[in-house]
Amino acid sequence: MRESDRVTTAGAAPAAPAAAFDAARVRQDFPLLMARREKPMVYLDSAATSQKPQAVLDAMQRYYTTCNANIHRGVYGIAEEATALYEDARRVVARFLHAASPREVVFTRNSTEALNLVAHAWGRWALAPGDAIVLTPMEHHSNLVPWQILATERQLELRFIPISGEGELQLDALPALLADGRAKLVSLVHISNVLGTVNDVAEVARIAHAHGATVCVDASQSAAHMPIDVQSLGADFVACTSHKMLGPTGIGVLWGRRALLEAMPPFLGGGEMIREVKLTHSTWNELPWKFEAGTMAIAEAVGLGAAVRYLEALGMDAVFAHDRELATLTLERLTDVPGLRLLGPPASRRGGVVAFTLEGVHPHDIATVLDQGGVCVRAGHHCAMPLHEHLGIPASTRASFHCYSCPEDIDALVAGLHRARAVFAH
Amino acid sequence: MRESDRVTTAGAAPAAPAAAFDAARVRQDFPLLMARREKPMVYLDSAATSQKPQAVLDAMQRYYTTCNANIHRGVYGIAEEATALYEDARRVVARFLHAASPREVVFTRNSTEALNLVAHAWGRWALAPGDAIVLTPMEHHSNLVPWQILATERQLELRFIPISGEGELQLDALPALLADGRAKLVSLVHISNVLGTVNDVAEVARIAHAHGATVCVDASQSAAHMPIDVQSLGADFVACTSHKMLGPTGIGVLWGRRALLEAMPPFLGGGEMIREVKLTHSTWNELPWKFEAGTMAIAEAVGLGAAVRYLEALGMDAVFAHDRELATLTLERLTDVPGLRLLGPPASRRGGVVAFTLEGVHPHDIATVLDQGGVCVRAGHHCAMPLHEHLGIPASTRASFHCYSCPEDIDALVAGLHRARAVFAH
Amino acid sequence: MDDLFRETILEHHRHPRCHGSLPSPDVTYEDSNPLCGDRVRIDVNLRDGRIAEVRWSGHGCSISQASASMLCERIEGQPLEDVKALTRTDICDMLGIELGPVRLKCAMLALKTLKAGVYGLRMDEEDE
Amino acid sequence: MDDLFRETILEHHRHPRCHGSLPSPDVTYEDSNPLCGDRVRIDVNLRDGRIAEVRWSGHGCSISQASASMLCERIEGQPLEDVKALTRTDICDMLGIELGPVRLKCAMLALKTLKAGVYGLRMDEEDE
Ligand SMILES: Cc1ncc(COP(=O)(O)O)c(C=O)c1O
Ligand SMILES: Cc1ncc(COP(=O)(O)O)c(C=O)c1O
Repeated sequence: MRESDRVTTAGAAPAAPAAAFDAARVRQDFPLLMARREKPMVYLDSAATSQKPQAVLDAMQRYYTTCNANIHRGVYGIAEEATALYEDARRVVARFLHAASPREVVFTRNSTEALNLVAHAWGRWALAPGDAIVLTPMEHHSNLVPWQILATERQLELRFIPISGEGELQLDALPALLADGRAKLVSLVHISNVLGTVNDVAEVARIAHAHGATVCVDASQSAAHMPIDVQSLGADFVACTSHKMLGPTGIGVLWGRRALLEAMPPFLGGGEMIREVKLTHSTWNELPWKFEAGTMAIAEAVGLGAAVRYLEALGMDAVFAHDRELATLTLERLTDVPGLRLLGPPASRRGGVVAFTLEGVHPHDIATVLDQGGVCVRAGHHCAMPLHEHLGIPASTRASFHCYSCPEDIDALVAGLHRARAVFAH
Repeated sequence: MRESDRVTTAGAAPAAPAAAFDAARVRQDFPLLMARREKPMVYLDSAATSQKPQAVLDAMQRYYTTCNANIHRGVYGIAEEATALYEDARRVVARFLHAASPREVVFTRNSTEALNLVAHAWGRWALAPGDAIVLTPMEHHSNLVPWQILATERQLELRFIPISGEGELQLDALPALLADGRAKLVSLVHISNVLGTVNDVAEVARIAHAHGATVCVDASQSAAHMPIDVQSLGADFVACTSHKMLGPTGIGVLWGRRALLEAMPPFLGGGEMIREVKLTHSTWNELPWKFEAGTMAIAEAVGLGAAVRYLEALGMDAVFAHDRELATLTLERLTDVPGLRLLGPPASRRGGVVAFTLEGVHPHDIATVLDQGGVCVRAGHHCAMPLHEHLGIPASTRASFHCYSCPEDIDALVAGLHRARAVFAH
Repeated sequence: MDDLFRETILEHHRHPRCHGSLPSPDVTYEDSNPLCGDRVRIDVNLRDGRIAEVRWSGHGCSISQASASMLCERIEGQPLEDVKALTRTDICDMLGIELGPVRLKCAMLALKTLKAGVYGLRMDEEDE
Repeated sequence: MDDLFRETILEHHRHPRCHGSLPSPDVTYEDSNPLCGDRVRIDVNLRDGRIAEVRWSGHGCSISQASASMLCERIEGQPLEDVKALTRTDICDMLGIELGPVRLKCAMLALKTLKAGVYGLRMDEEDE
């Protein structure tokens, strides 16, 4: 930092570093949020998908209008440009996740496909009947169903780390789950998309590795909202998904340790992932292309690269601090709403996700009343049915934030909840 | 057609109905082709990926700036809009392929994933050790490698329909390949991406079905260039890919017969594809969602829908006639180039793909010389190594067309080939 | 509020008709909406080609529950062929509201359950 | 034409140096570029920590073949540690042209094959 910068910054925000993050200004980069509408748009569903800054839309538009071409095999100008852009996006993502090398970054369709890739390619290769997989009851279906399918096919046992009433992992129970040496994998969510709980993945990885188990992390929520360092997390696989990271739909990321990715067989077969194809057998390409079959989501990779650059410019520490500030405010304000039950831990241990139930009003009805006031929240099981069963509720309502969310959004939420109670008062 | 229209049309193009197709005008819809450049852009690589009309880019931009939201579970306004747009795209694709119902249309990442889906979900369910799969030597790796992987895993035999010197299937040999009743699947390409051959899929399906075999068609090239009627093709599965159909990257389509799709187990596990999830087991959603795991390529589906509408407006008969006209012209013009060997059948039996070799000049070098004149062609094995081995060549150069290709593009190609000969003359 | 929460929907939601179960029903069928977890079970007794008695139970949003209540109230005593002919349009008319594709699934859950139970019928996409 | 087809590349392409094979080489290694099928085999005899003899064969575009020819001509007789130190930059300097990511793989095939054969070295992405 140059001296003059330091002076200016210090002068502008002497006591409150978080004030440097100006969500109202950030918001202006998001055309959907700024569009004129009959009623204002209060978007509180960023955990489902984030909105996209203009820079991301521009990057994709530029790709399509200047150098759209199939990659890796074209020797003409725009094909070289497209290849360079695609591989540059991989390098940007590698830097963002602190991967040891871009070769550890595999593009997939979304987190779900990334986790399925691990289950298919690593799981079918590394696990034998009688082995066990350790999960948690707060997993999104995407980190549950692939393991269930694999468990049925391969006669594996599924074990679950217990969670507390507040929805936090009880890690004292983990060593016992690993003690018999049959558990070869621990796969868990980093930030719960319902409870907002930030799991201590590094501690889980330490315990798991001490027992010889591999560690897979569903970072769908966390990579979009906080700094991720795959090295210090200590994980072996990390999955994340562009559309929650201010990027386009249609692309996700699997990071894996190079040695593991190299040892594993491929997942999908087709163009690009091969070295040499004969009529009846083939050999595989190098990393990461061994896992990228067919024409990949090229424009989407370019868009994801732009999204990651945008997030880096905001600063992931600042994004997370902003999320947590809004979560704190929301938890405070929601205690005023009669009959409201908050799910999950205190704000100091969660990300920008707040789910709750309201006595006598079904979550769908809450969401519908809120929608009538322009407030977008999610209602349902949020792809976490077992967690809801554990909590003893069929569904919940969830408000979630990103860098463009403002305190005014929470005012609108609270007003809407009072309205919902009034409509459904018996 | 109204009387006045008929008169006008008849007056304008009395003897040559194909003249109604004005590629120079179509071209104006494609911003990449119209962009001002130092040297003009002659894009002859549409078999690798097509360019995109403004209407497709606009549809995606509109999605992102007005109603971007996660689908199927959001009850608020923009989530309902996004869901409606996504499912509308499915209906448009179903109409385009003449599917019996939109429920038969599954969105995938690309053709490759669609074919892998069949190999994983249908193949692992329907095939037992000792069964056989019938393919052709002209398959793209994407319709070869998934079956090789499955064959190794399940001890299946791969059989190949022989091809003639001109690169056409010798269908008289097919009954013998099916005679022992062990062949449970015939999977073949509709239009070869190297030879341009249009295979008689309906006849293959007739023979295969008579022997009780299921039929899978790789329509990656054909769906983008000719009318496809899955009913009259008689296939059981059909795969195609958006980025060759004037649509975005990141999305493809698997069409399957409803009864088959219903009987098959799912492929990827995760959100969306489930009905009910318990900790250790789950039940599956209805078609087509059973096969769509995680957040799908929503914006890309919207873009594909717009691309299909654009193609429908051009008329697929007209697009195919235009392709074939250019192929005819190219074959004629290329006979003037000394040392040039054409691959594949006569124009009357092919689509808009022309591949060749030029004595003494490696295809990569041809493509590089052509690129210096602004002409984009593909050089290499075009993801069809076994076909090239069969033809006794390591690689070839390929020119391929779409609705925006013009005779002037072929002039530039021919001029470039003469230049390549001059540069590499010994 | 006016649109989705018409007084009649709220009324059925508060005071559901035909709610409960039948002791030994001729037909019983349960279904759920995989996307939101709404759930409806319908018990039916048939007599002389008519729906003699019908009771429903379940949980979910006001739309899914009011729709079950209105549907059951309407069909009790009706000839089977009339019930078989009910479509999406009838349900929307009954509720008196316009629904997007997501909420429509809530609205249609009861009819879908009824038809699957009574006729083993799968509704095709036009009806959903 | 000037850029990619410099006269020296065409010259090596037409009259490749060190082309062929060695009767019983100390090291022989073959690799291909999966994306385009270019293929190079390199035979090496080592003596006193030097590349005593080197011969190459293969097929592919002028860039991959000229690069093999230039590389072999340059390294014959050189100490192993100098060869080990060769990088992407050296290859580009040798060819005297700027390459995009796709053609770069053609250019690097010979060095990649050589290093894998002689040292069992995998090149990391910085060198490719
Ligand atoms: C005949 C054929 N099959 C399959 C594919 C694979 O398509 P995609 O890469 O979009 O999966 C292609 C195109 O690359 C093709 O031409
Ligand atoms: C915790 C968690 N895991 C996995 C997913 C699945 O992500 P995607 O649908 O993009 O595959 C999500 C989001 O839906 C999530 O919140």
